[in-house]
Amino acid sequence: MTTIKEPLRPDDYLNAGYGVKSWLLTLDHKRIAILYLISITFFFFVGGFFAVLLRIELMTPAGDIVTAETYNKLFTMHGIAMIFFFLIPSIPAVLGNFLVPMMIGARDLAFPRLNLFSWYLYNVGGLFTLYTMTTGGIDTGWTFYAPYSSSYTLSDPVPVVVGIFVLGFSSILTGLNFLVTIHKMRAPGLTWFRLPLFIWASYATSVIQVLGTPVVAIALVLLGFERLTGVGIFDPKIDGDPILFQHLFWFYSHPAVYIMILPSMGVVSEVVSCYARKKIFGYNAMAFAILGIAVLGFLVWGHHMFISGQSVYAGLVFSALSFLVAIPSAIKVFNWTATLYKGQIEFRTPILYAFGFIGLFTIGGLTGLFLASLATDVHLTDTYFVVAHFHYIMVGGAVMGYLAGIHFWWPKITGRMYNEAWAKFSALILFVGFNLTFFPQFILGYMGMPRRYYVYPEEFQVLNVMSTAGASILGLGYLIPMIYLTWSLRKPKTAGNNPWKATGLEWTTVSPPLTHNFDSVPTVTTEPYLYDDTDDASGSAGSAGSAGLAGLAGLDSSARAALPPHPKEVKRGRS
Amino acid sequence: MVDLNSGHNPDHNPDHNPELAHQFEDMDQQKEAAALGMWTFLITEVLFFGGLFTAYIVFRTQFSEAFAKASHHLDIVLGGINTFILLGSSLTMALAVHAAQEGRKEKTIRFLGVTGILGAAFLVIKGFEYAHKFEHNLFPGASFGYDGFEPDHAQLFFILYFALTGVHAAHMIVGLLLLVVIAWMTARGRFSATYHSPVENFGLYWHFVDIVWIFLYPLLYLIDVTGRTQ
Amino acid sequence: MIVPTRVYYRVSLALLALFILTVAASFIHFGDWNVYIAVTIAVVKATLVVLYFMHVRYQTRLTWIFAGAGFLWLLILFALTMSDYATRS
Amino acid sequence: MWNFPLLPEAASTVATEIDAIWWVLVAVSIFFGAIIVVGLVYSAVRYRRGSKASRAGAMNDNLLLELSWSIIPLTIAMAIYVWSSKVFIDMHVAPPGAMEVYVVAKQWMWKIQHPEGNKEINELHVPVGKPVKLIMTSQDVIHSFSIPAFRIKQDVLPARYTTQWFEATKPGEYHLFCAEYCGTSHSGMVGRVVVMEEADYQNWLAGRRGADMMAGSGEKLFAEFGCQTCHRQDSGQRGPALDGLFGSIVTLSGGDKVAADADYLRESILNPGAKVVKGYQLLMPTYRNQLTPEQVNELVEYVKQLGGIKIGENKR
Repeated sequence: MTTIKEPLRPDDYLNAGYGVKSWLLTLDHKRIAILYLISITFFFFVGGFFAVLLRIELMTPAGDIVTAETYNKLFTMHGIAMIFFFLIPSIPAVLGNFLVPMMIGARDLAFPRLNLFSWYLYNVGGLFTLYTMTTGGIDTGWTFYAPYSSSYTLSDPVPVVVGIFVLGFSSILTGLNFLVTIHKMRAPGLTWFRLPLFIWASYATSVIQVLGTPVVAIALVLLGFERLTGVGIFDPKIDGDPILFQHLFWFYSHPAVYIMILPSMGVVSEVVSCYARKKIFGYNAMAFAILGIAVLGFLVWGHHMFISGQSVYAGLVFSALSFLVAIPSAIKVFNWTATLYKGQIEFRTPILYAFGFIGLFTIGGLTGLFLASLATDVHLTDTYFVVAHFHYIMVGGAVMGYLAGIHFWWPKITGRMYNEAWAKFSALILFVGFNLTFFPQFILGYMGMPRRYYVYPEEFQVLNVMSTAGASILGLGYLIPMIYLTWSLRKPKTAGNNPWKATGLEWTTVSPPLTHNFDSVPTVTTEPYLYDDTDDASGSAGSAGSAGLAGLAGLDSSARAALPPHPKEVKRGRS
Repeated sequence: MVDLNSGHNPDHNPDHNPELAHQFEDMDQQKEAAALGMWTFLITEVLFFGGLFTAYIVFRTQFSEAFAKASHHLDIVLGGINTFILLGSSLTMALAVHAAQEGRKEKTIRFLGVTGILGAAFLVIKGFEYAHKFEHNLFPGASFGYDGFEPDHAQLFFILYFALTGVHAAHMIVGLLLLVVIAWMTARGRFSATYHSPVENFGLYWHFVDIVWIFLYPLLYLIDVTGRTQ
Repeated sequence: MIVPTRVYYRVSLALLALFILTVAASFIHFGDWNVYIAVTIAVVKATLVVLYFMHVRYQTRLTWIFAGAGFLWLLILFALTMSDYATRS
Repeated sequence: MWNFPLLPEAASTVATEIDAIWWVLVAVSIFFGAIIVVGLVYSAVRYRRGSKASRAGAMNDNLLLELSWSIIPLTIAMAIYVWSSKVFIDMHVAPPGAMEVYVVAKQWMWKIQHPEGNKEINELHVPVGKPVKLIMTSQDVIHSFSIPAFRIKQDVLPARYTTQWFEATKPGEYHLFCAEYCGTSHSGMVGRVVVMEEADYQNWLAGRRGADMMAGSGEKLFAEFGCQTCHRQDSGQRGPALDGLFGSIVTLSGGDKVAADADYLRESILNPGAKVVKGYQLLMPTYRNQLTPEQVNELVEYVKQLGGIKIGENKR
């Protein structure tokens, strides 16, 4: 690749201090993002370890390597580690923390101390959960359904409930910080419809975190007290209602899926537009689709409860609303495809992950229709079909998007470039391994294999062996990026300020960025994704690089400065 | 897209206000951000209590008669006094914020003090009510002994009573601790007519806790006053 | 802006009056209507506190939207949950 | 291991209806999935960096396109919604005259009671071609009664009764699963459903009949718990008489009228205060903790019989 030589800046944020204290007491959003990166990676491999054991156990129909009780604990801890401690904080707390202030031209988030505090809360919550994991675990399922979790389980869910309650505050504080920052701290001229879609996605995610998390928090408090006192409102013995727990739980936990997927959608929009060198197709529709998904996401939780004993009427309402989510999702997928059409597509690692995201999210979304539809849901719910569906969304979608983002912004975050060949190889491995793991599970589900089964009828074995084979490829695929990304840190910081020649304010500053992000506050005068090099670069990829950084990134101040600024552009965004 | 020549560098700004955090451009921006942050936090509080109120609606509509009869065991006089106290404390809190906006330190501390005393009085009365419930075995759990109408459903009422008022009281306690901190900061001269966001935002919190009680009193105590047999 | 203290005193008087009204109403038997009356009065009281003590009356549209969003989502939680309970056979 | 089917058996009337929706959804998914994949691959190959393909007329916006890929999926989704909901509602309304079978779930077994008195554990015998209604409750946590070959599944709740129905179309043996996670031996809470020809079923009923029909056991319980002290024609005003009650319309103390169906009978035993008959005081204590779910079922069958209903018949 062509590397543009910029002078290295000794005062980047990684050089702001070297001791442990300079990290643990940092108020810099970029350093906090790194702290989160370390924490969530740890929990990703904890959750992955449990997944490996689950898949090995499921290779044969009988119980082999663990007992039924241990198996139940493994899938519970796998779910808790992956959902609460990896997926929900993954993109918001790592990429969002790093990028939201930079993308809007701010020096930091609005509340840096709260930001650091939220990382500590995350770890306190994590310690409670690790304590339980290392002292026997719990077997309630990550959904904690009453009355099993409140009265019957022999394990003790209280420490985990406390851990997730504390973690919830961490999530709320991150969301609160982003909301205020995006509302109040945008650079002069950066109006709402000039925002990168990643910011829209972070904003919508924050809305969900702020509005949803408190409800699951109070549900878990009530559950914990019910466990401790032996009586509570979910207890059927006194005509309490276990279904009420499901309502309160899913009021958050369904929108939580959108906490995972929306930021990935934001990442994919950035990546697709950059490597297609084309403005995102239908920017306004994309922005409204993000908000639409966030709002509709709150109205559909009952589709987890079609056979729970919820009324038929409520089922009809929730089913109709669930189908509506398909519309903004369809808009997003079609618009990404349309963005690629007649672009100048360069196959770098991030867009390979983005392709993976689009394909797998499409499958995940379409299989969602089967579960939104009432009659088919009766057959498919609580089977492996559901397991496959949400792994397509959360792993095929959210994790692919997360990895796309990590690879896209890695040179910005670290100043280093990773090994492109290894990165492409691992993207391919992950795609193949993922599909081999989870596609057979759709068939298993339609065949009727219930989820959370330790032993199963033997006609399901062939598909389970395929799934386990895929999982071993997938597991390997996740180790490769760990190695080459870590390895890249040994190299000098020569990635350049804008190796992808991308638009966006974060690319206008040095790599790695300065502690205060920008030497001076940028002013924005145009809409995002102005990749206007499409004509002259159509000849050869090589000449695109030499077309000049300034023009590509919209830094050509002589051309842009001629435009008179809009009155709104003079002051920072305050709406 | 970007004009690197405009804007200014705050690190080299000679008239930099020491109260202005580095990430903000000016005091207005900082103040607006703090207020918006507080409102966002209050939204989460609304939904936190919202989960409990949902449970309340679900069970009250199912077991209305049991709830009505169980509510006879709450003391409407003590609850009423507490409502009065909290309304009063909201007034003094508003006056404390007013004094802070005018930059009047002593007056701010005085009104904060009255607010704190009223808040503490609320908690003391609440404590007497709780003690009474414990004495009469109305606390849910193994020792719950209720010989009235539909004891199971009455127990649901008391679970919700303790959950709602307990979470509310916890917010009062946090409020009192914050009040001490705010008063101490005021006394140390940290606030002025131009910078007093913490006082204003603490006021928002206090009023919110008051609003919760505005709903709790009629929904828990005044369910069935006419059905009480005095 | 600074709200004159007389506004606070007037709002307090209104709140006090509504408090007395809600207690008085509870002593009269309206059957099912008692609860609706009580909740309506409470909503009016809460609105007064939000508008005047919490200064929303004098704030930008953004504050209105934020304050409104919290209560809108509360209604979503109530309404969709009750869509189940109210229609169980 | 080489028993390797890829499609589940379809052995109930509703199974074919659900499979029809399933295949339409599969077709819709393949159609839209193919559009996306073809679009992605085509663009990625043809418009790769450096290709000579013309980029003339590249678009950043097209309202008509965007509307069409919003409205077309919406229309399809709504059509499927209406169709699927109709089937779902049918799945919730048992045909009149459906044969009733009681299911009591506990960790980790299924207990089945036939009104004729036959009891089974982890097995359910039913005749082919006859609608069967399951009346289900749990003694502990939430379970879910699932028969994949019939495409039916319904959570089974403690302290509540849920129902589902099916009509088997093929004699044979089918899996019965617990589908809602219920603790350590969740995956062991499985059994089989045996669908038999009507004559075989009658033989099975006769051959395995227990000592009493459910109504008979209920009659003994009725005496054992002293129900007759209040619920007899000659017991004065203490409790309403039960002869001919089932299927009639009852006026409650509040003036409301309700049908005295099985749900009403169960509720009156477990929660007597919920619906008090007009003209009576609430004197009856709850029998929630005195009776097992099986005993409640037997009492209900007995009271139904007092109403002149034939065994296993559901007059609604």
